[in-house]
Amino acid sequence: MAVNMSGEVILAADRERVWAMLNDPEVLKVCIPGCETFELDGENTFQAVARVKIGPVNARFKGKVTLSDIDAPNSYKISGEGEGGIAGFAKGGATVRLEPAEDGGTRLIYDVEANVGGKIAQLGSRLINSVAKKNADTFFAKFAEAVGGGTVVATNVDEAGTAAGEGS
Amino acid sequence: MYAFDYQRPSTVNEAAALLANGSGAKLLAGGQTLIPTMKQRLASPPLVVDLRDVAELRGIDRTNDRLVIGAMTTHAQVAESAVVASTIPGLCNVAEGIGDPHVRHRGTIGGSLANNDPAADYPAAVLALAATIYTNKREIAADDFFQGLFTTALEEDEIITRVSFPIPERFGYAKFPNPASRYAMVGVAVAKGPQGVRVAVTGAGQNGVFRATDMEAALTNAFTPDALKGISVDPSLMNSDIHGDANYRAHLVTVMARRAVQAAAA
Amino acid sequence: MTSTGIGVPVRRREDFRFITGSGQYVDDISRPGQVYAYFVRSPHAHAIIKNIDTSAALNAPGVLAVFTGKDLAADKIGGLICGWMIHSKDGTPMRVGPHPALALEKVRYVGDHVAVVIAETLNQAKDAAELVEVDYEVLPAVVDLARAQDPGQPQIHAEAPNNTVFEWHLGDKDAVDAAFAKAAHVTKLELVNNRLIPNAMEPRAAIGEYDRGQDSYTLYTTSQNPHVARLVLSAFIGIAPEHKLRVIAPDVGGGFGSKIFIYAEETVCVWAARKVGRPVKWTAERTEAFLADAHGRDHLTTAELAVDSSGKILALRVKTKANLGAYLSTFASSVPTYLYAPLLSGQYDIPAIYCEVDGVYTNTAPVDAYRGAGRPEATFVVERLVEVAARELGRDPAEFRMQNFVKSFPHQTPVIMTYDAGDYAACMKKALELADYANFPQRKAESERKGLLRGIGFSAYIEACGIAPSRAIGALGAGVGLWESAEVRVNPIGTVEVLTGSHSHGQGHETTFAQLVSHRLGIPIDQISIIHGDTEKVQMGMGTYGSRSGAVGMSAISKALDKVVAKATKIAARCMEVPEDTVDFNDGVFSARGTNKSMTFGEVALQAYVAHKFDSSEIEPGLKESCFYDPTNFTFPSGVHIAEVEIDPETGVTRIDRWTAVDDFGVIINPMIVEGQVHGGIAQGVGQALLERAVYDSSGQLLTASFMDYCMPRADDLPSFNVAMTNTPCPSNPLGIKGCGEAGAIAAPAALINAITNALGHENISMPATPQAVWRAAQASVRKMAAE
Amino acid sequence: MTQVTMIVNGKSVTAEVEPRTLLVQFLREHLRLTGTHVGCDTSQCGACVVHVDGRAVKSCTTLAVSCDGSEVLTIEGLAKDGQLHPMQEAFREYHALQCGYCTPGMIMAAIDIVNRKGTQLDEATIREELEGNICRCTGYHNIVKAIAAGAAAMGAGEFRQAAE
Repeated sequence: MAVNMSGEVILAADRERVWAMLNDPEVLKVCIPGCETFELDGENTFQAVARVKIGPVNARFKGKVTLSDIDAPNSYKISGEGEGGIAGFAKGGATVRLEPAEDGGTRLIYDVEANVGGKIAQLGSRLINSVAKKNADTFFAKFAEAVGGGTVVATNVDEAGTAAGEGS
Repeated sequence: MYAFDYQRPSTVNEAAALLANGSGAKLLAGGQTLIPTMKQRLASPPLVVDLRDVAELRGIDRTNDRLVIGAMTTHAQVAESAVVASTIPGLCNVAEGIGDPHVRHRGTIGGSLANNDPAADYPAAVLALAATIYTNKREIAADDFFQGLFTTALEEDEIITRVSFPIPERFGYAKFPNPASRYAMVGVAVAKGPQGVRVAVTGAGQNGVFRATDMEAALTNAFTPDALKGISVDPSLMNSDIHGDANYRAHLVTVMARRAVQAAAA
Repeated sequence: MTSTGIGVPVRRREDFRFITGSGQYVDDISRPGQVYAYFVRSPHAHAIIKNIDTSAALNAPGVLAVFTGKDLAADKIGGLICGWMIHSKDGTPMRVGPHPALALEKVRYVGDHVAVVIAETLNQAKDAAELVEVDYEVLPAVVDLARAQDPGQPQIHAEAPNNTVFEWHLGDKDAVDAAFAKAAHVTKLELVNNRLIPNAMEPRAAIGEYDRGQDSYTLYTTSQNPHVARLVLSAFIGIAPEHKLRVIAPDVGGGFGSKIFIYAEETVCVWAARKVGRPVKWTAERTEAFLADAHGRDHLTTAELAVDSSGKILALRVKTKANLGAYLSTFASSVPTYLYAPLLSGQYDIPAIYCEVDGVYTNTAPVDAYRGAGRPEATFVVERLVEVAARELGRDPAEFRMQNFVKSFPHQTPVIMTYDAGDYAACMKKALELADYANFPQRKAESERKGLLRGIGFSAYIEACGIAPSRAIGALGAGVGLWESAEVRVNPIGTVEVLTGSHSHGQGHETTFAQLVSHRLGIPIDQISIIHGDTEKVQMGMGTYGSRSGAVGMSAISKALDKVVAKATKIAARCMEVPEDTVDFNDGVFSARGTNKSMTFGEVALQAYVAHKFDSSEIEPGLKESCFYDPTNFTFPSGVHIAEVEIDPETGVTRIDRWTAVDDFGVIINPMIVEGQVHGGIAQGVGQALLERAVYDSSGQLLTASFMDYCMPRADDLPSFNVAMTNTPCPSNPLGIKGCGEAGAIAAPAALINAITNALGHENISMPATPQAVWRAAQASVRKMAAE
Repeated sequence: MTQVTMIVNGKSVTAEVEPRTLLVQFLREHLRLTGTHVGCDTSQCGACVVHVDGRAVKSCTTLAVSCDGSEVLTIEGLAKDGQLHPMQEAFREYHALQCGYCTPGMIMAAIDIVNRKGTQLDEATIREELEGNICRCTGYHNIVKAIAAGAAAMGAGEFRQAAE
């Protein structure tokens, strides 16, 4: 099931520092909800393991994260795909842009397009938008904390695209 | 299902001991969500701790101005309880609307609250009624207990023992069920009591149960359905899925709130 | 007539075992030494299989084998087939991609079969299935039917460019264009016939077994037509020749079409039984049923109706895209073509009709026949158009229909069918009366006082069932004949066993078929048994679907009974020493006219077997007759359903207040069972109109893969139904029977949507009319009302 | 493996089972009581309904080990001494079943409704109380009538062999 999200965060650090942290596997590991490992695996690629807990559901996703379209310190695209075994899979990407903000801070603007499939889509579609938003909020809250403060300005979930049988 | 070990302790302390040390054990408190999840292999606890024999988790009592319900009390027991009917009759209706008769014979109030499904009925009632959740370690106010989607204040080895409700002047719950699952697509609980007027909404929000403060203010002025005219929740904070989008859910919150007030007045 | 004969609401004989928990469904059967199959399914809608590594799974505890498509191919096991050839407008045959039981190079829908793990226990099979490592290269998926044929879309099968299986048409385009050119009024609608998932309550299941000593196979399977399964598995898939393959369909828990088809799972189980040397059992979990049972409906249609200034319908033009899913299922191609367009004349005298249908591949589960199969889709088109046309013309919808009804029979439509008999106005008048149509305005006003919207809607449907004759359908592309067989075995003491090729999975054949025998032979029903569902007992049969068992299956029994009575009459004459033409047979007694001689049926049966009293060079001993009955025409049940709804505009919730159904099924064997069929059909039609829909997301993930999200009709979604009948006997079969199994599902959706749109005051609503959809539409109505 | 003892249809049974064994698997596979069916994985359809200690539950959502010491009644235990339970009779009399697959769960649920709501049941109550049982064949029309009649027959007392 496709999820599209976009949002903005104002961070209390300058663009260079934010950029550096966006490229730091240790920082990313701390910020990604449920992340257990996040290790450099090659140029701009990482191996990651994350545990996803949604109520009684408890699944472990293993996969690869890649940074691309790198335009330091302005923007990159972070993409990943993970296999959750019986639970299914998740894949997606986010373009992240940094702009200078007032008081020496940085405005982080992101656009996420994610897809989940397998059992979690088949059985949990009612929760997917909410979980995606919660994970995004958690990530940026932690990231803001890591860079020394910040505020989430907006997180918007677009209506998920459904094709066959759609109607309302 | 994956294989697991099974224990059936008879006291809360024994149960807590089994949960300790990050064992990954899961409590079985009716199992109406846990077992289907395990059947799908989406959960694989190494140990299941069945609370059915823990006598201290049972019972429904009225003490002074409070109604106290043991954590392992089933939805059916609440629905049929003369004590509940004579103190917070609307709570019988909440319990009677959960799942279906067979589910109500197994599912429990403690299990429901610990799971905190964003579409479950009890969280709205407990939050609106400003109940207190007692655990083996402490007591937690409803406002502190619910922390978003499937998240609660409970620690890993913490067990809900009972729920204590201040007896309100009025309480009502109105639910718009998802036509397929019969979970709440929108459920609104409205209470007027010692803590003032409180309105709690389940099923609709992106992050689980929440209080509708604008509605509370309006109902504090006048506890009538009409007081809610023109008051709505922000659609951008509502969930959307194939059954209903955020705008529809936001609209239903107002409709169900009006009906909950009506039910409370009845 | 006996108390258990034709027309009596005899209580069902099969019920005892079901109400005591003694039924034997496939999953209730355990074969000695049986092991369990679990299928590894694709989580992707469209992907290349780069590699499958089964080594870890093979080493897991309890695992006997792990098979992939390559193993089937190595054994020369063929793919699954589609048994109806459709030709496109340009004369070319439909373009069909291969359908291996286990995927070879590619997977094409979520749930597609990639590998099978066979282990000692089901849990072990599931554990090991998680260890099968499949390396997929994920491809973009085609999910949106409206755009699937566009240039540049991903190609699902190389054999079918632009994902187009066929571009078929029926009717006279020029005549239709000419009629539209002179029409006084044209009504045009864009219609979605929503995709449904059949969900018989018993999930599909199979046990394959191989007997090394006899070199023969047995397959227990949830089938509506075990002989067709055997034929396909033998002749096309190549499991074993028919005499070495026994197919048993024991008690089957509902089918609704979904158990007609020959699927991957039973194919693999029966094949694997020999490979592993043990019986192999598979039972679908409900989510597997959602993913991999054939779905139903899923049409996008543009339809136009031309009407002259007097209100006479001149012509109908229809353009439909039909989603066939990722592979062609067993009868997929016939459903949106010959089971659809020939029904577009409805109950109306329409001089010209033209219909175009594109059959389209998408990366979704295969789509095939589901209760009604093409006829609900056709009825929805016709009955929505007619209703809306009446409203646009300011005509009463009932009266507009009656003006245009076919009034004389036989009636040749412009789309193949020759309607043989009916009295459509009689049905309509009876329905109007039962529905208390005259007082609808008062009820509407009463609802409005409560702030509720009330609406009433009609559906005057026709269906064609007992699909036939074989020669004619062969000319239309069918790969099989659609006759039915019966064998009547009379035992020496006069009890009777009837072997039928029909299959009962809820229809009550063990009762109704026995009623026919009881009626004809004048013996009590408890002396009759009906045997079906086993290819070793019944020689050949075509099974049960398309409301054919009464009209075709019972006609075969009737013809066989004619032969039994004829022979028994001869024997009775010899025994009583009277001329044959003086012997009458009534109520189970042979009597010689003008004498006091008589013999009971049982006495004659005994004489047939002892063979002492006749010359066996003239009359063979024994009493057993059979018949293969091929009908001479379809039967045309028809009826009028009237739905009345009340809508809460605040929430969009639709409550069905009344449902009136008046159906003409010709001669009725058991009214209780017929009414039950109508009830069930209506419920499924209501499900389609209000509740049910399969939803795939844009990447081809099925979002409605459990009862948590796929909304099945429940008791509190439905009212009690007011069901009545009219009876014009069918002239084309010996019993005068029409079919009744699908009528409700055919009639209901249009009636309900017509009622809802009537309540809302505009036509802009599609199926399912969920509360959200109705609320949105009601908001528009409320605004409009406020403005007026 | 865990030992479990329960009384099923009046007879005491003891078995060693894996904790993950569901009650329905225990009934169907260990005891060969195949009248209780499985129709879904998500606890909606009710084909698996049995009574545990006098209450209807979904045996597909109940662990066998959780029923240790309990009394279980299944469809096979309803008829006594060859005499059908009045609810079974009513289902046959009112043609409340077609394919029969949901029927055992439906009958067990029906008796549970009577146990809770009494023998005089109106249509609205019956429809509401059937929320946890899905039938795909009958459209519920005759099931509703059968339950009303079966309830009344239970009330008439002639066959008042309590379900439990």
